[in-house]
Amino acid sequence: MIKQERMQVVKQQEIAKHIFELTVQGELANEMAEPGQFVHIRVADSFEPLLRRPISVASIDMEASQFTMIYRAEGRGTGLLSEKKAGDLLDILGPLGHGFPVEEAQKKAYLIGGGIGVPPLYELAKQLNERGIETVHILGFESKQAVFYEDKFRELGDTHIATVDGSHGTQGFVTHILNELPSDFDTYYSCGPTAMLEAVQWAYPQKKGFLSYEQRMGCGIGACFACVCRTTKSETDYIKVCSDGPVFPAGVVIS
Amino acid sequence: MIKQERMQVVKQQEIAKHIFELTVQGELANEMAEPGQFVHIRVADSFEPLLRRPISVASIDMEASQFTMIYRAEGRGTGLLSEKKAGDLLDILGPLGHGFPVEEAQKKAYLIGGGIGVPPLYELAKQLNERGIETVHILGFESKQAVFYEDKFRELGDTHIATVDGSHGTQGFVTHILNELPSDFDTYYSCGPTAMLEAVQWAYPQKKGFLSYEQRMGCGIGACFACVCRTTKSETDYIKVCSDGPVFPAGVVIS
Amino acid sequence: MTDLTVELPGLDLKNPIMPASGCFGFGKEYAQLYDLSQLGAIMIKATTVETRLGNPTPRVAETASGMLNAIGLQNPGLEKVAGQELPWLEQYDVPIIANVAGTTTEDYVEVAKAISEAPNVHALEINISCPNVKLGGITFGTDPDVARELTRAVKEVSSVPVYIKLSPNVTDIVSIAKAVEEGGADGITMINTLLGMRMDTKTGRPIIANITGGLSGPAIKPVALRMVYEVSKHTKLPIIGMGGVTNVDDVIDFLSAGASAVAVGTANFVNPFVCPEIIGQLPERLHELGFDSVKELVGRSHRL
Amino acid sequence: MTDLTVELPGLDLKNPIMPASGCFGFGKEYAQLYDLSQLGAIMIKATTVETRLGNPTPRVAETASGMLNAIGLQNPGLEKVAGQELPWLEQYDVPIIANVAGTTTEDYVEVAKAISEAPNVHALEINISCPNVKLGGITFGTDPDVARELTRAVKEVSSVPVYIKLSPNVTDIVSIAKAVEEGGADGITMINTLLGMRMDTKTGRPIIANITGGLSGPAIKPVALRMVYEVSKHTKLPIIGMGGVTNVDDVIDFLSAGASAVAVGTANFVNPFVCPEIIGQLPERLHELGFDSVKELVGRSHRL
Ligand SMILES: Cc1cc2nc3c(=O)[nH]c(=O)nc-3n(C[C@H](O)[C@H](O)[C@H](O)COP(=O)(O)OP(=O)(O)OC[C@H]3O[C@@H](n4cnc5c(N)ncnc54)[C@H](O)[C@@H]3O)c2cc1C
Ligand SMILES: Cc1cc2nc3c(=O)[nH]c(=O)nc-3n(C[C@H](O)[C@H](O)[C@H](O)COP(=O)(O)OP(=O)(O)OC[C@H]3O[C@@H](n4cnc5c(N)ncnc54)[C@H](O)[C@@H]3O)c2cc1C
Ligand SMILES: Cc1cc2nc3c(=O)[nH]c(=O)nc-3n(C[C@H](O)[C@H](O)[C@H](O)COP(=O)(O)O)c2cc1C
Ligand SMILES: Cc1cc2nc3c(=O)[nH]c(=O)nc-3n(C[C@H](O)[C@H](O)[C@H](O)COP(=O)(O)O)c2cc1C
Ligand code: FES
Ligand code: FES
Repeated sequence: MIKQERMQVVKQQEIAKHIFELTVQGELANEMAEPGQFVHIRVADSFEPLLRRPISVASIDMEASQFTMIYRAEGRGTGLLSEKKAGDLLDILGPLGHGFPVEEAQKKAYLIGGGIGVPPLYELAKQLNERGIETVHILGFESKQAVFYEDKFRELGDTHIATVDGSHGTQGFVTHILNELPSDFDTYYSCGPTAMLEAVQWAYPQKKGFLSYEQRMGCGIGACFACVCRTTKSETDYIKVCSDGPVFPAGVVIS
Repeated sequence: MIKQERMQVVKQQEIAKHIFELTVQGELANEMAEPGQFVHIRVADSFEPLLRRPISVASIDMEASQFTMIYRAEGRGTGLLSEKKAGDLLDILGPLGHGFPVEEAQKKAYLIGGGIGVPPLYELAKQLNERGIETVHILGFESKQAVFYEDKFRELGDTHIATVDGSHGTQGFVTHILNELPSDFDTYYSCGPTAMLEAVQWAYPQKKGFLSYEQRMGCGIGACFACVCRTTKSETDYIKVCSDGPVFPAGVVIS
Repeated sequence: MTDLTVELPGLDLKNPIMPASGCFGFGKEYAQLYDLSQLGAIMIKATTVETRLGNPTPRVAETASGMLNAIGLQNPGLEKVAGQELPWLEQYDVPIIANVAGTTTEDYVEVAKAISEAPNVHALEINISCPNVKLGGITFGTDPDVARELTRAVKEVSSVPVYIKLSPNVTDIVSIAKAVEEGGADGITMINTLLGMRMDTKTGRPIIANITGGLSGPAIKPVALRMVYEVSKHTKLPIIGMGGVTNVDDVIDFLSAGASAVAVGTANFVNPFVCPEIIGQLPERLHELGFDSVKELVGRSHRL
Repeated sequence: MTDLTVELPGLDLKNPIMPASGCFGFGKEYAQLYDLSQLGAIMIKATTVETRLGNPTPRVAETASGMLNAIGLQNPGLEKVAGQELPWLEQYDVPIIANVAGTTTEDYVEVAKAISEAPNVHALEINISCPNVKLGGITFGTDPDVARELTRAVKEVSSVPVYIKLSPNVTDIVSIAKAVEEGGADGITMINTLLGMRMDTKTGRPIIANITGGLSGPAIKPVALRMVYEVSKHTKLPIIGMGGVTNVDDVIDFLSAGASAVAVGTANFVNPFVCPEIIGQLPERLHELGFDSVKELVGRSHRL
């Protein structure tokens, strides 16, 4: 069920350049259903900034009623978010949207992420591994300084890193790595820039895939029609990233 | 000289109901010239609230480069101000305006204050006493819960308190106390609600008096013409509370 | 007991609070969060004759204490709204105000006629002020003569009272209000959004794909309040006021300025529980201010 | 080396940044804080024929990311401005843009003629958009014909180029812009404030003694940007843009939208050093964005 709660900040730290890891605690954490869902955060009590910010859930700790997010502090809202300290309260609405369907993977899954699209893949990897699925992680970043969670992913499975400037791992994009890897997986899951999602879809037209999309949002719950995408399923309708997504099966979204 | 500085909060505490005492440190403190001047505070880095808030200086500690303000947290701006903690930085513009002329008192002065008009009289009392002037303090508050600095004023001279509801000191207004006191002073200084300033002027038409006024402000430095009052000195001009005042000799302001 | 009820043409409201059109869809999403029967009314998303896909994305951009939107009247069309959305809403004890949009007078008339016959539609809100479509919308709301004639045409076919939604993007809002009064409007809703723009500073490109968008939220409250005050001074029509309402004091301000009821738009995105929260706080706030009923407060600023 | 200079009719500016009229008095107060010669220009407070006392207080009220003002054109009158304020400003190496206001065309003409002869006045800004006076002001700015004729009359007598300051409180700002272009204006400055209102929630009374006031500050930036974009698209006149500018990125946005220079109003009250700070940051910001001169940036949004 969707809840709005003033959750308590448990921990916040910068884990890569401008990349923050933020853990919060509260009842809302117990509502989390799927990896790939997101929450909508009000970063200040004032009207400026006004709108909530959508941030994906990167890992869930049901026992502690906590979850963790990873985000890049770039604009005004995420900048303010990065100033929150342990003990502060944070107005969070969630969990929102539909995440990655873990039950769709059979044996081996590719998890393909780019930049701040990487975080939701971590909880996904955890849950897939719990189900006995082998996960291979192909993660792309700008540069070495922007890389995070490499070790954590390694603990869960084979992990390949690409950086645009070549300062770490393979130089180039995740697709450069994908080209070198066997296609012996049954399902892929991907989150990252739209161009990356497109490339991944093109690379594996025959495979079952699930992609997580981004759009600028208003309400975050499906009421305002801000976050729509055209879809192959209908000429006369859109799908909403916030409530129909953010995760869609490959081939559904026209971007 | 007027400075704009991010001053450091040294201490903040609630000293009466909704009344906060806030001490800050920085170079700006060394620019303070007269009791009764004020500073213009930006309570948040965001645009909401947008405008600075004018607050009087209640006491100055040149040696420590500190000064103290006392204010009532009522609206949005002062509410946010009351959340600042030791160590926080606060954007302060000041010192602004013309304060109380201490050199005008000869031997004995009445300091007449109402509510949040009381604070600037404290630094005034200190400076007058340093000059060997006897000060008598007549201070009015809403109720017992709103009274502050009574002991501090007592240390400096005879102190009389009135409360509107009679829960402390004399019941009624400062004028009720004034009626009972001898008129053996040469100069009076007053700060408080306009109605009180009016009453005080009426009570002592023959005495030398100085009154501190309030107006809603924009710039705080004399440029925007927001804070004007009509004056007996000219039919074709206003005086500005922020830069010509806030302290004016009795008889100058038409309120 | 504080009396929150409000009687307006066609509308017997439990309380003066309703979500504004376009900020609440057709109610389904918010129904997951609270019981819609608590609301005074619901203004549903604009309905047009045909399905509308609306504008490309990005459709929203944040601004200082406000936001821009250019949804472009996306909606499933009259048939689906009348056949699915409205019947679904019948489970709640709440009057619906149907927001009607179109490109031509005929469009407005067709939607108004059909949708006003739905059992739970108690009033129409004619959107002559949408800034985000190329044809129709705002062009009907900026010329008094056009506004008057459209009002007449809609009034003729509607089986429920008709409220006209005014645009703030005009030199003289009172003249438009008077024109729709002459045209037979039963009430006015105001204001729609102010036309605005935001750039991506890095690229210099407008962020909204449609280039311009409608500005809403706290930033526009002063403009909305001024317009409600002026229109309530110069016409007799009841007003449902909106523009930047986020809390109970904003509601008091709009009622004081002359609105009989108040709609909440953008604030639903910031706090999805804002409407029931305000409704819950109203009795105490009225009491504090010395009022026993919402009605006593209406137009207070004019009587001072 | 980044080139900050801007050439406009009558104005050779060191940089595109200037304080907006009414937010900087006649410069004296800010001169205590920094050297005014740093500024691109100064737009001085509106000047009328006679001394004006302006409106009663309160004259300002805060709103979400904005403020209302109803100063009401208080100023010492033409004689004092020309005899004292302008000569005082001559010590600084900065062109002055004199803001001219009045109740009748004759008033405007009289002030324009006299003040344009002051040696440091390099341009006039004709205020046909003040929302805070009963007569004149905005009434000249809402009707294209009236605006055109006033522009003509002022052009005839002015010895320096004439910029017309437009009001945003109109249905169609492009038609006003075109009218003043026809009237012979050398440029446009925009926008003045949006008409707004704030209530004291407790009493229901408007806070501003004048009841309504002009809304300025970050809240109005989206409206200002949209209008600059539209006017620059449809006229050839150079524009000095303003409305909610508080930082260097706001300046970039206005230039992108089509302004040739930018004025800063309300932000001076929030940060009195805002103008020199922005001027200091401009070269680096331009460099980051890949531009060598301010001029390259002007109208960038239209070319994308
Ligand atoms: C479903 C979803 C999940 C996301 N998960 C993450 C995550 O886990 N980690 C992370 O770092 N980022 C994530 N993002 C992107 C994140 O929402 C934006 O980076 C953030 O909103 C930018 O806010 P800002 O205040 O820093 O930027 P500003 O530029 O100040 O934002 C201005 C406005 O634009 C919106 N906006 C700007 N960029 C984006 C964007 N890329 N996507 C959507 N809205 C945007 C903001 O929400 C805000 O309304 C996610 C986005 C979506 C839609
Ligand atoms: C020269 C001067 C000295 C002052 N010294 C003190 C002091 O020492 N202690 C103290 O408690 N108060 C003092 N005040 C009053 C104080 O400035 C206001 O209480 C404060 O600005 C209210 O801000 P707010 O955000 O709490 O209220 P809000 O109602 O949110 O304020 C909204 C706007 O109105 C203005 N405003 C509201 N009330 C007043 C007021 N009474 N005077 C001026 N502007 C107002 C605010 O500055 C702001 O711009 C002084 C005022 C002036 C002019
Ligand atoms: C995302 C969004 C969509 C809107 N859609 C409509 C609409 O379909 N019909 C309409 O009349 N007004 C529409 N509006 C305008 C609102 O109903 C309201 O008039 C305006 O937003 C001002 O109120 P607010 O400041 O409370 O949001 C929309 C506003 C927003 C923000
Ligand atoms: C206190 C105040 C006084 C103003 N006085 C004038 C004036 O005398 N003449 C004028 O043309 N504009 C005047 N303006 C309008 C500004 O010049 C400017 O157009 C407007 O405030 C928008 O810019 P901003 O948002 O940066 O303040 C005034 C604005 C304010 C806030
Ligand atoms: S953000 Fe409102 S519908 Fe998706
Ligand atoms: S506050 Fe601007 S002149 Fe006094």
